[in-house]
Amino acid sequence: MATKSAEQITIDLLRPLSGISGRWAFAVAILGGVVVAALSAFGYQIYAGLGVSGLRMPVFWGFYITNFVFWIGLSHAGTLISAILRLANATWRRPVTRCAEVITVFALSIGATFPLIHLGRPWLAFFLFPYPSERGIWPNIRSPLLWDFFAINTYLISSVTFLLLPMVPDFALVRDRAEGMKKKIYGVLALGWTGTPKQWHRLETAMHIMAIAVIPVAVSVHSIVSWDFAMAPVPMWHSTIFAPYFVAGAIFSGIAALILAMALLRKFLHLEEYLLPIHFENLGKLLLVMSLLWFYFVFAERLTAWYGNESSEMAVFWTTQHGSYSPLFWTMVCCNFLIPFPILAIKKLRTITGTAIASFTVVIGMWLERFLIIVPSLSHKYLTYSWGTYRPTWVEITITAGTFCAMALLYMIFSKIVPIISIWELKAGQHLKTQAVRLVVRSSEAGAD
Amino acid sequence: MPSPPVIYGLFADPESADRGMNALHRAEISSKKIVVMSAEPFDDYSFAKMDHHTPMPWIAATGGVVGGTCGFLLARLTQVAYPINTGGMPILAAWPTGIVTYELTMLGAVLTTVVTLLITTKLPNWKSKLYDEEVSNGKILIGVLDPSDAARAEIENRLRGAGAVKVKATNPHH
Amino acid sequence: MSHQWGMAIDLDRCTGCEACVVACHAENNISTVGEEQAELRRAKHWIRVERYYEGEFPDVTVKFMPVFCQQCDAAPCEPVCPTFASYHTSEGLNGQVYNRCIGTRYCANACPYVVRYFNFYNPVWDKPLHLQLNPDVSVREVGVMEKCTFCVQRIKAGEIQAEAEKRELKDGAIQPACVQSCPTRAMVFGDLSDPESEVSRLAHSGRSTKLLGELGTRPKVNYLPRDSWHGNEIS
Amino acid sequence: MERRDFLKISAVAGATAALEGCGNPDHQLIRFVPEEDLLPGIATWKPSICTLCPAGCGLLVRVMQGEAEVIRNGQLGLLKMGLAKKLEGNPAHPINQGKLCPRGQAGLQVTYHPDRIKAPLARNGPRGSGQFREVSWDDAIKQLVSQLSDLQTVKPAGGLAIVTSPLRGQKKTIVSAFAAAFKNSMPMEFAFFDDGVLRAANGASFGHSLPPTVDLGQSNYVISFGADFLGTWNSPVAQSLAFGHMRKGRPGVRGKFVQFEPRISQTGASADEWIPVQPGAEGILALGLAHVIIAEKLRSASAAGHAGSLIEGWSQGLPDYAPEKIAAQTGVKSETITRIAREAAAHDPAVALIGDAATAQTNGLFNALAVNALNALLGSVGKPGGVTFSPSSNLKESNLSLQALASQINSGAAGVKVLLLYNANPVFGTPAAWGVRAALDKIPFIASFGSFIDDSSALADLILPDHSSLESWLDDAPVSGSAKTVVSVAPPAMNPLHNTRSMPDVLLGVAHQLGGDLARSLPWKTYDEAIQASFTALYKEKGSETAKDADEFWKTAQDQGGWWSSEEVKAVTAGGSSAASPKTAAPQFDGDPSEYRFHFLPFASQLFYDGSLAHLPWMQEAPDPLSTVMWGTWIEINPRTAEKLGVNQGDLVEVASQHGKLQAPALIAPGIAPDVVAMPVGQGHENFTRYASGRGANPISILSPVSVEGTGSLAWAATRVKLSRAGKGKLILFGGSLSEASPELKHR
Amino acid sequence: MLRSAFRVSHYSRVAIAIGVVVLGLAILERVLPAQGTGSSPSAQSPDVFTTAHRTVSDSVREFFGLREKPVQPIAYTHKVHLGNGMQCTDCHVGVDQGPDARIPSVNFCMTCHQVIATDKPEIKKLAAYRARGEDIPWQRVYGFEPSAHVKFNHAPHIRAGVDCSVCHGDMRQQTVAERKVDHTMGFCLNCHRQKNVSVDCVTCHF
Repeated sequence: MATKSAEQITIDLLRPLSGISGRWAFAVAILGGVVVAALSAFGYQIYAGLGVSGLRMPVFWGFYITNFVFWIGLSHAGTLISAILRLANATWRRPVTRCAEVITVFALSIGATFPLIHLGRPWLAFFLFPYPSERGIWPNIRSPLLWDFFAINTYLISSVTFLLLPMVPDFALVRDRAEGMKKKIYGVLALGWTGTPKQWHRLETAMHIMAIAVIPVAVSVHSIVSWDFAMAPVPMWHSTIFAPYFVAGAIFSGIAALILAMALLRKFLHLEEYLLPIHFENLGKLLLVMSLLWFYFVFAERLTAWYGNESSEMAVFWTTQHGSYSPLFWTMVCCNFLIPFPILAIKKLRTITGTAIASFTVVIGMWLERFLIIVPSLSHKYLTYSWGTYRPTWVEITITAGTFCAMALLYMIFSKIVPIISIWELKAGQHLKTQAVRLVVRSSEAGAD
Repeated sequence: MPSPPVIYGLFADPESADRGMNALHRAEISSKKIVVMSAEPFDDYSFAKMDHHTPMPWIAATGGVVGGTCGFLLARLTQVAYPINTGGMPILAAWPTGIVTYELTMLGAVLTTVVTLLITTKLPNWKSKLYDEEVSNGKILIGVLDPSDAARAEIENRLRGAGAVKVKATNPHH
Repeated sequence: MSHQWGMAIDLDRCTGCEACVVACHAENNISTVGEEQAELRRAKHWIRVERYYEGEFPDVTVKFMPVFCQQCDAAPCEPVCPTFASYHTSEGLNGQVYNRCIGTRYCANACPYVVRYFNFYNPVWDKPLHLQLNPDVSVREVGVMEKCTFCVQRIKAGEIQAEAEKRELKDGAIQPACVQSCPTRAMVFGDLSDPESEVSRLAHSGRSTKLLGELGTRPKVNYLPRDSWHGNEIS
Repeated sequence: MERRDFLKISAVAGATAALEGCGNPDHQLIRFVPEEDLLPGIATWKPSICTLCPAGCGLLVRVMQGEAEVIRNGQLGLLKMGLAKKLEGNPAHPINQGKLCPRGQAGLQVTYHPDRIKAPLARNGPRGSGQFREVSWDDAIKQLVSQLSDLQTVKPAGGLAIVTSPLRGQKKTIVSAFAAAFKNSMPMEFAFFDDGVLRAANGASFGHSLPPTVDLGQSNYVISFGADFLGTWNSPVAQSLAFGHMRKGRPGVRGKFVQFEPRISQTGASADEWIPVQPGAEGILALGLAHVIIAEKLRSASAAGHAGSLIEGWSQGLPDYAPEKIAAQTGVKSETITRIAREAAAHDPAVALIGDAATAQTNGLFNALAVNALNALLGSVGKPGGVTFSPSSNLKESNLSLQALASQINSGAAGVKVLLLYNANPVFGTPAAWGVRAALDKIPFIASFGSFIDDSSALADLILPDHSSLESWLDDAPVSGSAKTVVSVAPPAMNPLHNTRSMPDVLLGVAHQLGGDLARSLPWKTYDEAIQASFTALYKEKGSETAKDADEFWKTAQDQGGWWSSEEVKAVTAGGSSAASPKTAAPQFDGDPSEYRFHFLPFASQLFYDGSLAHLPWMQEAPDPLSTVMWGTWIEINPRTAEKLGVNQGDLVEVASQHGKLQAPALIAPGIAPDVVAMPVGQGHENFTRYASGRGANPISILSPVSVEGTGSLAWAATRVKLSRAGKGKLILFGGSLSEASPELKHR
Repeated sequence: MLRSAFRVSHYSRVAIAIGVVVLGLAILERVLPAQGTGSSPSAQSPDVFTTAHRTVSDSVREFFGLREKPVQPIAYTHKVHLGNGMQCTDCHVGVDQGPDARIPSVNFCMTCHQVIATDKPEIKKLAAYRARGEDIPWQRVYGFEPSAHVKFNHAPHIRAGVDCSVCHGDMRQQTVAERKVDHTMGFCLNCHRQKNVSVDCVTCHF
């Protein structure tokens, strides 16, 4: 990438923070509207009862849990990837990490609300928290839902700090360049960062430690989410493959979301000089690998089920294969493999647009995958007399749409408040480069003598 | 508390900053009194090679152990506090206890890391007057904390000589 | 040794008459949900008579099988409940503590028998139908999971009565509503920990099988399958 | 339904029952002083009688204190009173021995039904407009009395008609005596599923005009010709108990049960062998079995005695009924017939039953006589494990059929000035072709004792709401289900909830106001006096080893729910009337087979019986045992037929007979013959409370007005229909799939 | 420009949020219909019984355990009656036989107060009820919220010799009955643990 002066970088990357375009305001208004609609739908559900959803016997989990798994999965974009890249010290990571970590934080907080939304009595959700009460009753840690509670909170807290720490120097930067009200706010956020060698060094050490800590957490989170299903004796759920299957799927959808987000940022925040084809190229390769891995997992899961030929599992198998759920199933296969694979495999197509398209289909496909894991199994349990079906209602659909809009909304607002690319890291990268050049020059001179 | 009087020079690039640093060293000014500030980390320059030693990893590890212990105790004690049987299983569930312990271990490690960072770097510290916004424009600040009045002039010269773009002195009576 | 309540159902007697179903509604304050909700498959029948056709006309046979909470010893519904709303009582029942239930519906997913029913709305009785409500059974509200309790209120009443009269509970003294109503005496309820009890006798007769026993849930309901006719020799 | 929907949407959870009594008394209803002295939370058990079907099971009612909103002298208030909470079978009662069927269980909801008539109503506006106004009992009775006194004084240009459900005990005595006092009065008992044919046949064959009591428990081989004896026929609970005993009650012995019927009924579902038979061919089949038994000398033809002699060709060994001759006609393979005959003969005691559709064909009487003869041949009459007849008084047959009355009224041949309706819903329960509805419109004054506005009482001028069975005195003398003589009695289990009066009390009251012979023929002030009188008589007749005098006898009877003989009567007095048996063995069907290609088979719904229980939410929401249908009705069609017609599960199908058509969703099930379509009786009320009104269709309405040869009963299984798809329908099933190893489900 | 823009968007969002919340609450409180309230006898009682609260505020109140203080129609004084040597079970019959204790009806009171203290104003009230053929609308003092799903049974506790005052306070000191003891689950559990009786959930909740 063309080495830019530190000043240029600063100016370019702070530009998005200044001013609000009409287009931006309009988008915010639209998205905000949908979010408000979703909130009121949830309010209505609390008031009327869960009956306003399409859930019914025997499908007691539907859209809400689908969204839960989907968003938690999506959250594996950021922290995990950026952590890996940090440890691998991949220099091309520098412009990518922050927008990745942001996805994590928002997707995670959105995903974490769904267990509450889907409760029959959300106002009693506090029963899930281990707090001392005169009842003397504590939550049942045997329940995978409790594991979720601990895992997700850990992951959320670490992700938030992981995102915030490197933001402090940039806050300092904004502080120094703003005045009045804004200066005050960012001054507070900057915690009085001055940039002494000690601060720089401690910060980097901290980031290193957290990068190490956060990877196993991320893995544990989605394994545990998978166990929500695998721990129950339900046909096609009760499977050993689920944990890795879910983690792979999570990273898969995560990368896709990241690419999508980057493509949009690049377009709308004019970051063409910073988010370069190489980034998409590299992430595209990653996505390709995950796509193959995902396909392998689906294949393995289906094959064993089919070969095992256990009647209750076969019922679920066939309903997805060529039964009432097959349209969704084959759409999923297309979205997750048949479409992205060629796009990502062929170098010519692995362009920014290409990867963006592939990512888009993957995001859709992965949502369908979550749905197809949950609903067909529940609707075809052991006793055929109890078989049933499921149709979502407008309430569920609104809330689902609302969460997607919420994601976009948060992202837009965030990118208005914080430099979406870590300025100081980018600069550091820059000067390392110039440094390297200079060393080369020096050595050649030495040779001349 | 009022920040100590200080003399500092602003350097345009790391090389000159390095020279300034050496100059101060030659003036036998103890590195304790020297303060450096920059808008980005310069790990491979001598002037940034200050106090690089930190037990942070160890502290984090200890934090992890503490967190894990809390998790383990939480899981254990809550199970026996009101022994409720589920699925005809033993009251104490080993595997879930493991999960809770594991998660809280990680949480402990992360939180202690953050806390250690804040403490060791004396953040947050909104008071500090010793700062120059030029730093965030890429200038590198090298200064000396409350120098003896005798040394003032010399320090100024040395900084200038080293190629400081600007040399400032904060008034001790401010 | 505390009681271990269990049931035996002789499918050779069961005629699928649904008396148990209505008796259960009457005893346990189960609300009717009305046509629209029934169409959404939200009708609550703690006990249901499953019917399975076999064969093509004219060689058709029909199987009836009353299915309700099997009160498993290794119940999948229990460990998954985050709030202990679903737990294992000292007498081996799968307890359902309504006030602890926050409606995750995880238990209903875990249950292989699909015998847990959810209150999607607050139940409604057109007055004065509510005068029939049994004061010994709590009336569940919206967002709460419910299921067959083996008529725990009758069990408790029986135990308290026996204790008051300082006597042992005798076999058959306690009968859940379904058992009491069953016109063919196909259902037998009793204490499995007492080898002398009728239910133990049937449970240990060669005919006894468990529904989905292969899942290892160790249900406490024993099904004695439909027999076939062998003339007058011992069957 | 909107209101109910709305109320289902209900604010954040938590019951408010406890908020009762919270806060300030001024905001609350007044409370009346309790009339009875009950301990809160403690249940008492009171005997009662189930009045929902002719079986007459004994009940125990669980009564606990509760708080009811009642109206006392015009004011709404709260009253602490004993409320029935649960119905159980009465363990001491010989008929049901502590057991109860689903309908009996649901009887509770009759008492608490929200649409019960709460006070006397007088018509307000045109007939059938359903507009009524509340009137006081005095006014109501005055109105009835004036109408009736006209009948007594005015030279009879018209008479009094009383249409009731089949009655027994003192209720019958009172009604008959009441009717008898009027010059041309026509008391008649009406029920859609009446047992007239069986009574006639049993009278002819055995001299007992009664439904049989079948000792299934002791039987080793049971052959049922279409009788749904485990569901709705005769005395289902007693028969179910016996059935259980037959199957697993006798160590080492398990009887076999064979069911012949064109559509697998709930009873057929429990059979060891279910054999489809052509509708109406049951009698022929029975004689086929008899033929084999006689031909193979397993029994001698003479063993059948009088019952046999009624069948022509019996003494010659029924040459026309050789299995291979009748195989085609009956649709049963000849080897099957032979095998069943041999098995039956080899497993003594063997017994045969016939009922429901088999006796509702044009040749129903023949079928019944044939089965009687078969029973006699098998030697099962009056023997353990066979057929007996409860030694209770033969009941007077109603002298006129409703069909005849209707046609006479419509033709103006008979003038009816006043019609009293009790427990009968003739508008719903008779084929439209009978013209009952039109006849009712011609009657100047109709008074109904119904508790609900149904299709008939909607036409009434005056409604005198009866107590629910739990609120009133009851007596009954069941005619089947036990070999013991049973006379049940029950005092009210709880105080009346509304401003209602028991029908016999009203009649007695009216009688005394009218005075004259009527008053003399009804010496009792109240119904319970009448019952007591009958028990005093019973004591004189039978005596008692426990009770020392009539009063104690009466007391104990009330405590245990009735009186029953200690000894079981098995012997059946031989002989019987030599009524010539009908010649025609083959059934006639209404409708040209080329156009009306399907037999139309209505059947008694396990949950609604004849439709009189369709207003109970529990019955509506309980899934039908076989179809699992809730809140609706259906047409049962064989899969192959459905395929031919291009009908899918749940499609709306139009069923047309020569006398009308109806639409209902299709239920495709394997247990029915391809040329038969079946439909449950019970739904399709125009007018029957919020739960049943306008729900589904009524198969009775399209039936042909043909009657069983040799009796007045309706041959309700003799109609032919044509089918056509009429669009998408709504079928609410509780069961997800038909069979265990089901292919992938076709969702809705 | 930037600053103003920032401010505008920031504050407007906050304002909107607050507005929505306030409006929502107002609607919930006002517009939402009274739900069926079962046997809760209000002058025009609805035609259905449901477990729902009548209003959202009712449910909120119950959620936070705020219960109205009962107002008794007659200032009945336990102190005096017990002082005159009466026993609890004289009026609260059935407490040792079944789940509930009877609250005496007006007739029961009048058996004594035909003659005793007939001149006292409160007793006049009592007589007036009797004259009107009305029972006294005593207000519940104790008792669990139905949403607690507690099926408490007095008899076993009486048999176990638990004194009435343990759960109801010393009525000898009370005039008009008040809720002296807070019947929380902790309260029940303590006693059950001390006497080591079952603390199994279904002992009380079913």
